[in-house]
Amino acid sequence: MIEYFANVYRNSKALVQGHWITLRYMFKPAVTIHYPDEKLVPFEKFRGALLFDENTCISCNLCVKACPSNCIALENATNEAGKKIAKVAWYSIDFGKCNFCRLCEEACPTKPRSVWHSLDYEVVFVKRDEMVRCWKKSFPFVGKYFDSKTKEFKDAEGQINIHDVAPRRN
Amino acid sequence: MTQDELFAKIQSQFPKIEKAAIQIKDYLTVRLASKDDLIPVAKWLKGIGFDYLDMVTATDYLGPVDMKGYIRQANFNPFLPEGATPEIESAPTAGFPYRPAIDHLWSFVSNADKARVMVKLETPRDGASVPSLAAVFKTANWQERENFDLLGINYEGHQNQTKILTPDFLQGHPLRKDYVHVKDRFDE
Amino acid sequence: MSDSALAPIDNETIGGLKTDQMFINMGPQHPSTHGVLRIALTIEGEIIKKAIPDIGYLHRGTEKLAEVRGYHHIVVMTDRWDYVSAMPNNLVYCLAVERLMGSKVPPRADALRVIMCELNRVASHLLFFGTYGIDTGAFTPFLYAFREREMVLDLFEMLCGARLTYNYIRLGGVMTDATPEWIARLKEFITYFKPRLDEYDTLLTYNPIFMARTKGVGRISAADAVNWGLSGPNLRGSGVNYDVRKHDPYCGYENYDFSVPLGAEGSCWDRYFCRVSEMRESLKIIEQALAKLPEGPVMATGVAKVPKPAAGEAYAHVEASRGELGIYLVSDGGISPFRMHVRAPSFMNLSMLEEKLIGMKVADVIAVLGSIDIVLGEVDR
Amino acid sequence: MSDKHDEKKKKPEAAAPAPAPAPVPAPAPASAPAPVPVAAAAPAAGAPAAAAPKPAPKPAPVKVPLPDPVLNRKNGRLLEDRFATWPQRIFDSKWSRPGYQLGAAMLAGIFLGLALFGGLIGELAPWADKLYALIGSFVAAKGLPPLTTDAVWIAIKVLIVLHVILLNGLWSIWWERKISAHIQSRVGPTYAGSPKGWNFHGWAQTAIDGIKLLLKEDITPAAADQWVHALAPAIVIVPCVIAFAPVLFGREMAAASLDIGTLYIFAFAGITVIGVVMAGWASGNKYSLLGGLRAAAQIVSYELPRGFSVVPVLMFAGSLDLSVIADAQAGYWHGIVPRWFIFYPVVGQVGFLIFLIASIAETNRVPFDIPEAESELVGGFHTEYSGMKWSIFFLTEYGYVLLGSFLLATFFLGGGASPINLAPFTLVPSWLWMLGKAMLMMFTFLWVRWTLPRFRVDQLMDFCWKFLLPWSFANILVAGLYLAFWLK
Repeated sequence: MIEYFANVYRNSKALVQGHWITLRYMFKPAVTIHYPDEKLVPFEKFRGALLFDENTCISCNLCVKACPSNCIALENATNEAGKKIAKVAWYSIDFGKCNFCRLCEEACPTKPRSVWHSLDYEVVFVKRDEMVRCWKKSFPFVGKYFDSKTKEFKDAEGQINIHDVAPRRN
Repeated sequence: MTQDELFAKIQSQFPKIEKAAIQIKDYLTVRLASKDDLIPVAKWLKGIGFDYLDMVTATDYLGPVDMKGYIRQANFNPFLPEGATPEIESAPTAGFPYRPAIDHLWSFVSNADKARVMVKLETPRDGASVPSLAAVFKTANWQERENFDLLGINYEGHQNQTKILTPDFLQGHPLRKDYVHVKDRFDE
Repeated sequence: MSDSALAPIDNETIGGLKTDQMFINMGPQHPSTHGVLRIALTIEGEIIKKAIPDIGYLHRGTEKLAEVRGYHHIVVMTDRWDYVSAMPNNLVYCLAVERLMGSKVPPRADALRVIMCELNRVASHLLFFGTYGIDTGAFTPFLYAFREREMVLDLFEMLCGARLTYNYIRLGGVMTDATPEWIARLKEFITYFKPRLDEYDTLLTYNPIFMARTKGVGRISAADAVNWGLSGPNLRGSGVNYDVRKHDPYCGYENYDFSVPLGAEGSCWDRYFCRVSEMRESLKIIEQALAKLPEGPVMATGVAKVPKPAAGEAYAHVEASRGELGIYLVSDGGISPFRMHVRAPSFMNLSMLEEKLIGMKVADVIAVLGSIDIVLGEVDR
Repeated sequence: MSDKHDEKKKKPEAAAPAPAPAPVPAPAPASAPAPVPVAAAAPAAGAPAAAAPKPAPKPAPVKVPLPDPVLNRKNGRLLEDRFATWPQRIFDSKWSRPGYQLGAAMLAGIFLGLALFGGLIGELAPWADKLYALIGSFVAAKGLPPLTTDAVWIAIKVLIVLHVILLNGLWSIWWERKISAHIQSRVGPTYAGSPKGWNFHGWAQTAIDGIKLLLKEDITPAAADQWVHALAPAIVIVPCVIAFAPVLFGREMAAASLDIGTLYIFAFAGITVIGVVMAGWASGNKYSLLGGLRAAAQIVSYELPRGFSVVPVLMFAGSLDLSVIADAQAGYWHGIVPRWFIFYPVVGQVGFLIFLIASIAETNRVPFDIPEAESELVGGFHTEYSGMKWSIFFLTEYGYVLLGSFLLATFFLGGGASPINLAPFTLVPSWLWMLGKAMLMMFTFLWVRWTLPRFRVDQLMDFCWKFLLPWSFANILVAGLYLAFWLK
């Protein structure tokens, strides 16, 4: 009998303590942020969407070899005489395959890096074509995508805020 | 218990067992003479404390993996000609003893002795068949099903030898080196 | 999976009353099968008569893919097995390759590996704690656990740039060195987190309803647990003292002073309690590792860009968050492994469901399934 | 943190001259402001690039040529200090947040305003009498039969009660979401409302959700029994509405004052289970079926302790009429402690707790939500319902929460009596006290729901039959002893 009442008391006490914890947290501020209104800036080492700079690229193919999922492709540029030079003619990254692993960035020998992870975590695509981001001479850092219907290079629509955060680059 | 002591102990009971030519690094690896030894060895090992069957697996030694076993999806790339394939290739290495054989591996662990013994057995590749340990160790049940599914090994006496990981319609056993992907309705 | 699960259900007559059995598909789209697990249940009222787990919905053929990837590339793939705690996956693969190549890792990298793996264990067990709360019907612990897990993920992001698929532990060392700021943050987290664990105990662990739901439910005896090849907290919940960190130490675990929490009777609550206690032990290990963090490089010199280990075989295993994670690696001397086999703890842990669920209630299926803490990415690989 | 940006931009400036792998031209799109204008700037970028082979010994690139990040920030505020979101930082400074103080001030304002409003209006019963007399005079003036007065009056009362239930759905779902969010260190709905700053804590969230539910496709599964499936929500909600007839909203404020009010409420509240079982059976889903079966067993079982826990109250009050029960609790012991039934030693508290627990079980809420049990049965009996049919189940659930809250306030918390025997409190009208007590009870419902895990089916039955029922019997016994020796 005593045991029974002791048991009831113990259980009730445990329940009340649990309620006390939840009640206490109710009067503490929230830890969340209002996402579309407030955005967190990732840490400096964050691996966001890849950016590419054709000005510094020396077309050495190291990133292609470093990529585990084969998502990078590039081609050397040629000069007037038709010989290959250390410039890139075109460069493309298939974000549908990208693992965001930073192996390409680590392999890049140029300074500053020619291919690097930005801090953009809002990598959104509205079309399948948009996943293949292409760079050619005079294309911006974010690249363009090739619309397979109209057969032309376009600015990506899905990429909302890639410039919101200044990317790391060294 | 050091590896040598353990090996001496095993050999005193089963003289036909010998050390494997290629030892798994840092662990005692022994090779069975025939597949009939497997169940007695496993039961004896279980009796002396190796009651934890850690792993049941196997390796196909036919040769370098056949690239036709992979679905090689072409990159969509406006710069490239249509249908350019990824560059990954596999190549044989000179001097490695490729052979039409499947090398089975069982790994037994003794918690009390903090010891581990790897038991190997080589069978011919075609119709590879070894006794099932599912009656001795329940953990062998699913692992043997996995090996049946992926490597096409027949485990004699297994109660429920059915596919476990790959879908029912998949033809062949993917981890065999000569596996070639047969197109099914899910391929583009 | 054969269609044996769909075999006709035999009717039973109990006490002259003709009763029907019912076939229920739990999963692959079910709120608490933790991914794409399907359990084909045959029930009678609320009692399970037959349970057949069906896996493979997430099978990506990692072992096959590894046969045409370079050794460096496979680290990226390892992240995708147990995506809740990817650090030990990286570690076990790197240990296996390092053993194959016979290379040594600098001591600072070893210490960092230990810290990261233990942090990841905390994150993984926090996820378990939260989802187990949801499985048993308590929502609030889930949000509390995620609040704390978020901080661990912040720490990961600060050091290696990713929150889930880290690719941090590399062949021959780790990706980046820990900065003093990071270490300060980690200490701040530890001081913050310790009292939270006590709160969890009050909120869920010793909650009478939770204890009634889990204590004595899904009991696994020590002999059965060993026979089924369970590992990790599932095995230790049954009272078997098998922890790879003690059994076969790696990365210098023998230098840290920690205990292995053991359960008493192998019920769901014991498994749960082992995990919650392991978080405390992990914090202890992290504190010790931080206290004697050696100076020096974090990457061994001379790791080839395209490693070609000599022909041979190696096996490495670590105590991952869900149990003993092992890698069996065969090299033929080429640029990619000849064969890679993953001994996935969740796969072994799941295999016991088939027998264990019989005779339980539908609500207990969730309790047992939640308590063995599977990640389908690892089960199916 | 803003200088961190500049620092990052400056880094390449220092690094660039040293390696200089190729004669890098000064990149042109430095002034490109945003992603869209980048395309416009593209031809400009082409010109210097074409001139690249020329030996142009320009100084190294001045700046990493990225568009100004500020331009794209119109979407939101960037939180650059990641550790600002770490809980220990926030917990340290809980009162320093301006929003926090503002929220507390607003809450205090709302309470004070309500109290003032209530004080101005006073009791509602006289107003109702005036309205009745007005209708009567109107009817008499028009020469209509005298029964019309009562008919119109009843229609008005029915409409009021219906709206109480509907508005309660709006209010309590929003409140539950806010309470659960704050318990879980979140904030809950914040946006719904008006875009121009009137979105006070997402006040319009439930209304908008309701519109969404109305517009949703109403799916009847192919395997379902069409008629029963459609009928079930109606059978669930109608008893709930009917049961509200004798509920006391303040002194002498009930839609119908019934002598058997208590019995009437329990009787009609019990009918809902038929609808739940119908929903479970007719959905053609095995999970629904299990949920329906569990609901039947559970609700029928918990009727008993719920009924028996009120018996001491009925014994003390000597009536089943809710107004009589409420009036029996008027007055104060020694002028301080209110004579509410909850303050009767032991009997009151035990009865209160049993009634609270049984009420939670009757409403299928955690920890007794096994008929829904979303982690086991997906959605239980309402798995296959969508749109408005689904929301009717929830309307009913919250209706019963409100019913339980008002019953708790009436039976145990003294109805409309003030808890403190002092001037400003006793002046507050009874309907406001009633509402306050009911809301407190409703908060308890929500608080319990967001703290506890769920029972298992057999444990739930054990708890009912082996724990609550014996205790409620013992409670009746002790109440009888009180009546015999103390409250003669």
